[in-house]
Amino acid sequence: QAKEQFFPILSYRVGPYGANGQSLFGGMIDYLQYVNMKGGVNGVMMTWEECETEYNNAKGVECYERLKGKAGANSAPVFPLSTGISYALIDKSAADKIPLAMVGYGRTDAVDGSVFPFAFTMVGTYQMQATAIVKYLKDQNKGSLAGKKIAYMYHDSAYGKEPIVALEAEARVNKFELVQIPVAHPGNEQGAQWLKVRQERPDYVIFWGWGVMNQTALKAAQKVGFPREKMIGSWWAGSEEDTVPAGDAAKGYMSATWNVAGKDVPLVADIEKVVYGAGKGNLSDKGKLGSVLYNRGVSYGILAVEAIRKAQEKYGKGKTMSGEQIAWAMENLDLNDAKLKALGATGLLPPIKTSCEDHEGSGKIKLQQWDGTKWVVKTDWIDGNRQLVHPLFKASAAQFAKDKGITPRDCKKAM
Amino acid sequence: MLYREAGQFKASFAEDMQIFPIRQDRIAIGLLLAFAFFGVPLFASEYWFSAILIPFLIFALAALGLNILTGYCGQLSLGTAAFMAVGAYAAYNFQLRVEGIPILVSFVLAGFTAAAVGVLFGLPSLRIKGFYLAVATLAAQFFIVWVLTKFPWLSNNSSSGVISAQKIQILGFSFDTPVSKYLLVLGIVVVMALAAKNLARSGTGRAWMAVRDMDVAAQVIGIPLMHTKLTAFAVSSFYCGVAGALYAFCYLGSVEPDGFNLDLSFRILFMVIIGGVGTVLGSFLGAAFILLLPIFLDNTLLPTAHALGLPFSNATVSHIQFMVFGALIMFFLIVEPHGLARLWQITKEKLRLWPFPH
Amino acid sequence: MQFFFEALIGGLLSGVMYSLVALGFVLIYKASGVFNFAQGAMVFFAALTVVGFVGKGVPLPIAIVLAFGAMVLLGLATERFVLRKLVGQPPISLFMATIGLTFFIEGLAPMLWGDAVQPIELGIQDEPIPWLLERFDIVVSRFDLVASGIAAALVVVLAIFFQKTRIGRALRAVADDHQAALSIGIPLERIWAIVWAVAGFVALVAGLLWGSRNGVQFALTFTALKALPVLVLGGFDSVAGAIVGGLIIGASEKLAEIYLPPLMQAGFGGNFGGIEGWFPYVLALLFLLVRPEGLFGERHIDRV
Amino acid sequence: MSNAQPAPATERYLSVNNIEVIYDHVILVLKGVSLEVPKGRIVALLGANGAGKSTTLKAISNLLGAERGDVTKGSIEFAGTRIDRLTPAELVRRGVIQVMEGRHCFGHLTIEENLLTGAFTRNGSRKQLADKLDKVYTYFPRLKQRRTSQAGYTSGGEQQMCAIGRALMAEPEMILLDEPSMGLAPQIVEEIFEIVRDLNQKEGVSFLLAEQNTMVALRYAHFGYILESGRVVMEGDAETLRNNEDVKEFYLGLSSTGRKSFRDVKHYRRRKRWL
Amino acid sequence: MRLNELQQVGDAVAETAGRKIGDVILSLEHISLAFGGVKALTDISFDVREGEIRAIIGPNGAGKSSMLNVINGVYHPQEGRIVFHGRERRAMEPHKAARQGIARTFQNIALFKGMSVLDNLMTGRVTKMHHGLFAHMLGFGPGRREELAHRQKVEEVIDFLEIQHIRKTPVGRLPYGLQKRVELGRALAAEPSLLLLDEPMAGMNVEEKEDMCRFILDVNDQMGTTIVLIEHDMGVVMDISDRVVVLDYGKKIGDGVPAEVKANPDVIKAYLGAGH
Ligand SMILES: Nc1ncnc2c1ncn2[C@@H]1O[C@H](COP(=O)(O)OP(=O)(O)OP(=O)(O)O)[C@@H](O)[C@H]1O
Ligand SMILES: Nc1ncnc2c1ncn2[C@@H]1O[C@H](COP(=O)(O)OP(=O)(O)OP(=O)(O)O)[C@@H](O)[C@H]1O
Ligand SMILES: [Mg+2]
Ligand SMILES: [Mg+2]
Repeated sequence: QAKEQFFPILSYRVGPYGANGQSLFGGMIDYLQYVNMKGGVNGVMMTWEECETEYNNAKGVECYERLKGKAGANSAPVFPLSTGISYALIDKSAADKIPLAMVGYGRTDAVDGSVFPFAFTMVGTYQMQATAIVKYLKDQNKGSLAGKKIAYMYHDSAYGKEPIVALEAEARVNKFELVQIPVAHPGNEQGAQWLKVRQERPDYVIFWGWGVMNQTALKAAQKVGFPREKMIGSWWAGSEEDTVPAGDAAKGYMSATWNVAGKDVPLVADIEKVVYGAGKGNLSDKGKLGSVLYNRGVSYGILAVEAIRKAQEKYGKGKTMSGEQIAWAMENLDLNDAKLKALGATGLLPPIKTSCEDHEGSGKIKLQQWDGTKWVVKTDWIDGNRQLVHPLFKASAAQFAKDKGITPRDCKKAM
Repeated sequence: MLYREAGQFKASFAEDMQIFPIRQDRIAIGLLLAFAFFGVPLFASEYWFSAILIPFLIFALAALGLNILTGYCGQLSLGTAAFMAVGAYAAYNFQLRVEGIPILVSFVLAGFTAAAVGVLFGLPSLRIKGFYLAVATLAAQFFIVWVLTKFPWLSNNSSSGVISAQKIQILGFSFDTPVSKYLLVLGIVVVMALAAKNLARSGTGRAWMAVRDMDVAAQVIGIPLMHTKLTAFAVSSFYCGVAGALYAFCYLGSVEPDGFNLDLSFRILFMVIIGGVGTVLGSFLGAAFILLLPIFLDNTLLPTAHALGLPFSNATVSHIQFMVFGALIMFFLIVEPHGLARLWQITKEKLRLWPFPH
Repeated sequence: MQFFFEALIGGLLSGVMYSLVALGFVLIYKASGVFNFAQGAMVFFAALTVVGFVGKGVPLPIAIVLAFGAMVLLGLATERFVLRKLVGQPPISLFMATIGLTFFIEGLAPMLWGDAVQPIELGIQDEPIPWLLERFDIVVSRFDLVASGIAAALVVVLAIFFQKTRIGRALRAVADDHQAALSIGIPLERIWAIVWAVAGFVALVAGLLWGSRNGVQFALTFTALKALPVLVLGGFDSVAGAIVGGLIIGASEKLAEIYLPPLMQAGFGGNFGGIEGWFPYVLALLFLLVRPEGLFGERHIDRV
Repeated sequence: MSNAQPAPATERYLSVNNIEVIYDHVILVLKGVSLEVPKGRIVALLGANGAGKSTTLKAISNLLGAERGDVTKGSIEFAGTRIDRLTPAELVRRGVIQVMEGRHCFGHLTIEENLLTGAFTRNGSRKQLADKLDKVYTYFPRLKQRRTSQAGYTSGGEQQMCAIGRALMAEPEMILLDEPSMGLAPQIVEEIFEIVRDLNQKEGVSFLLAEQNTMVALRYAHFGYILESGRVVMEGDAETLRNNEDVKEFYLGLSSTGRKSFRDVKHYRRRKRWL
Repeated sequence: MRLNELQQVGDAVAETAGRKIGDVILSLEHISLAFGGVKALTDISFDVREGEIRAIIGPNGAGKSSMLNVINGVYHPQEGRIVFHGRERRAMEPHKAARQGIARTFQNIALFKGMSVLDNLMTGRVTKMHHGLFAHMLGFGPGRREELAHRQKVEEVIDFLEIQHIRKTPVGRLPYGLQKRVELGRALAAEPSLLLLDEPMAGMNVEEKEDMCRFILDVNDQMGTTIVLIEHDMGVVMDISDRVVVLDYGKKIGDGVPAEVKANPDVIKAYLGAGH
């Protein structure tokens, strides 16, 4: 009987974000399959089960509870891929001692591991991303944004509102004017917002959209003649799913990303060869291989599998790890360049080193541009403004601890 | 054979007007309650509590609320989720801002807050009817959710608008396990369901139904339309508000305004329609059906597909689920437009006549 | 001031896009008294079918014809398996059935054609008309103009159809009383099949235009939400209402989104944008308080 | 009194054979009803409230579906073919039309539009349509006055005329008339029955009419059936029925001494002999 | 007209004289009502005395139902005034009219279809019930006791109308005639002082009409309820009413005791037809 590590996968493949889900979860599952085909993690095989959440909080909770039952104590990290669901699961996962991996989304103050031992806002938070984008713009403008006007157009939900604090702080520091333009869910009509852009005539639009809001924005920008080169999207507004439907209107559009698109990453090429070669691929539309979201899914897989590997190093190779053990590993992950290279993932995602104080572990982004057919990476890794952002997390986490009556761990002892 | 009322004579009107006039029904309900309170905690798993039983009860309560408005009073509403949101946020704020307030009091106040908002949005019903009103209630749906996102004070200035429900403590006992939460919710729901049943068979309920069936005639026989409709809005929203508070405190633990979206409103409306418009029982049957059906499909479709060797991807299975769900709703409406409760009633009638067909 | 006009024009034009979807609702409502919630899903289905065929290498015009065929089939099936069995049921049952239908279509469409978000290229550029931009600094999109033209044409044709033709009259009769319509020999089945086919056609047009605007994808179903306030404001059963309602909603919504939040900000502080979600509904509600059957809707007859 | 000709022996025209109707799967309403309408005849279907008259008519015209009713037994034939599975529209095309109890006009359509929809199954020329409309208007001048009013706002009697007129527009051969006199002023009742007779004699239209106003019905009908609790309890030609003691007492309100005053109605009831 | 019929009419009138008919309780003065262009009522005046049975007759569309609607406030006349129990007003509000003791039945039955017969009758007592929401919620206590007390009253009505067997049946399932009776019951349950009946006997056979007449007469006799009645069956009108108003095209063309009205040439021309 081979040892197994069970992944509860809360996926969404139907509904408004179904198209995004196809790529994301396709990538993640393909990677798990790939690991298995390469012999697993020290012989431990990855197994998984999907549960459709439809991006709906209540269904997400139901899925979690159901799959949790199947996982028992030995659950691989859960990726609740929706800010709403991740919020709903924070308490539960802590109680169940199941690591909650919110990679590039979710409750941002969970960066503070002393209050959130089982929640991991890994790789990057929206705030770090926003400040990194500001930094990029600053570089574009010879180091100063003074007197510039930047519009922040966002999905009017938790997702879009998180970065506002950081952007407002940046605006004060860098003396640019910040114009906030919220877009009501789902954002399939943005006439007014772009008229507002016409009225304000900002130098840049930082764009925090999701789903249909993205293509609509690109089309609307074209309609009012706003240059797409001056529009910089978040990493959830920078995938093929967003640009392709906008057609020509997307050309020149920039976006942030923490993972790189394309099949030229050796790992992705290898997955195509190994997994799809054996006919075991998860994607029904192979064209999505190497897309931004697919590669993001692969990155999720890497993070999870590497955490398991790390846990095994400490708690016993070739064994099934418990949720708690994996949580420890996720808190002590060190994916440096060498490791990434060994995985064939150089350049796919930034190096990551997490700790109890810092579940984020990176906070770096690249900027990419849509050339009409594909995303082209434009920059090297750009760091967010940690000094500005991380204290915000600390304060917010402290507040949470107070509300919930949690006594924060002492991170010094957490090792 | 067992289900007969023959031989049960009613000697007084009081007996005839009992909440469950047939003895077998009374026994069945008693057993059911006993089972729910004492039996279920013995062998249900945590999954059952957190993912099925608790949401079932909460949704049933919300459906009951909507049923009061739509089923009994005939005012179609698509804004249920928003009233739940009001309840959730109100309960949170009462807990947050009033020192030492007992949680149950918070729930009741949350209900009242929702009722007040409900009355406000019920005012147009005095002039607007039918689908026009339904669309008008969408105004409530969108507006309330917007207000909750836009006034940070309501979510204690959380940058995201998300609130995390406080701990539940009653008389020093804290309800933090799924079982205890289940019992709390069950208790509240049972009390409120009984109250609803009482209301429905009282003068208030009759006034509602009269307005539903024919408002001009109702007015002519002396039922004041305004008062009647507004009480329906108030009571309905009260129920939804409490359901919303329970949703936040006993089910999800943390909620965001967007969670109370139109989809949720529709789900609850489904429960009412599929369960049976204008019946208390229907709210429960409907909630069970709408909640369990997708879970059931989830658990059966994929294994079935695999067992049959069909090359279905997960996505396809999800799509089929959508289709089956939609088809079943249509199917039920066709088979019995009056919902599961009516099916149940017909079954009972047949049972009573059994073995004769008519 | 110039900006105000730009906003106004933009609003009016996008309002026409709402009308287009609302029109589908009106058709079915007028013809059967059914509030067809599935209209949004039909828009999605139609557009997806077009893109699906295009993706299989079928030229666009043929794909459109094929998609129309598919819509007719869908209409026939709906009539055959759902509506026919619900004759004489209260409107709310029929309404719920169409919600069921919505789910069904939302599952069926991507199952047939995949979930990928795809563009439709109709060959009409959605860019500012240059000379307007240069001369007056006003942005008016050519695409919007074309869309309005199409919508206007549809409205005229449908209005004539309903008021002047035998079938149109029969349709209105059916909406009033199913059973009586049956009793005088109006074949409900056929009538409904026709209406659903026409509604399918309207959905197809709406799907093409909206799809080429925002890409063809699941979110097209949300267009229904934009159409509802238009519908109540204009009156459920008025073709003209759909267009006037669309114009009013479109224009006021844009203007409100631009001019209201600053006012609210001044009043309460904070950031109050994003009112588009509710504003049309509240506006429609206010209108209804004055005219409970919408601007052009037929008065509800209740006599004793 | 009756100036109807004696019925010649005609072929079987409309015949209902032993039908049973159940509503809502449980409520058995017709318990085996058989009746016949020979061609060119007026047949009255009499009976107390709830006897099942309307149900019988709806079973014939196949309108039960909309009320969740079902014909579970028996057969219905018209002009030699079974019609129990035909759609109402097909029946109308074949000439069988029902005027429903309770008027059922299309409230939002004008009176004239109501009438025009009646001609839906007959695609004649514009001229023919106008002629038919004229004919109906000569039968019901009141309708002509109200032709542009929405039917929902006309009085009960006007709606009744509208409903009958609407059926006439379909050029039927066989009309199932359900309570045509209900709510009509006495003068109009006479008028309507005169119209019925006219249509019958001049155009050979057959009628099956369910009527409470037995007095009038038996004056115009050739033949009658009496329905009680879903069963035919008595049948015979109009003359016979009119002279039956029970019919006299219960349906015509005549006692042995002639018509009794409604003021003097006794507080007891005699059992009907046929029960 | 047959001789013995005339005889009976005469008897009825004579009998009327012996009954206790009191003062005018309702008087309508110069009422005019129009809907857009349609004049439903033009300058109509008449009165109703306490304890009498007052019939309104007239051809279809004459404005009879509209008249009732004016009396209990469903329609508000453009001109004229209404004096009820000495209080003068321009128009009534329906639910206030109900509280002042006006109850009615409708031409097209307006029962609450989704409710049982019993519940329909109970709604008739709404104006007499005082407990509110919270008392009702409990299911015991004063709300319940009130409910029981009223149930008692309603059962009396049920017994009176002989509809015990259908007490729990949803009214939608009842045949037409019984629905009419239930509707009468709902009006009676309110113990009105003025009862408006809009064609209570339409669609009934003679036997049922006889029953209905008996109920109406009993209500009138035993409870002293004043009744305003619209009816097309001349036999009924002539037999049971004390005075008759005749409307035609919204105008009053006759008013008086039945025999008088019946002989009025205008009435014969407009309404009765030559056959009578
Ligand atoms: N839709 C229905 N559902 C249930 N029962 C019904 C329905 N329609 C009629 N019934 C029942 O069927 C029986 C016969 O009704 P039907 O309408 O045929 O009587 P009728 O002879 O026409 O009476 P009336 O003279 O009052 O019109 C009645 O007892 C009635 O309650
Ligand atoms: N709400 C309304 N809107 C428009 N017209 C109306 C309305 N109510 C009644 N009318 C019109 O007023 C006139 C009188 O109607 P009413 O119903 O009072 O007649 P009626 O005497 O009761 O006739 P019937 O004996 O046929 O019932 C009719 O011509 C009718 O069309
Ligand atoms: Mg009948
Ligand atoms: Mg009338």
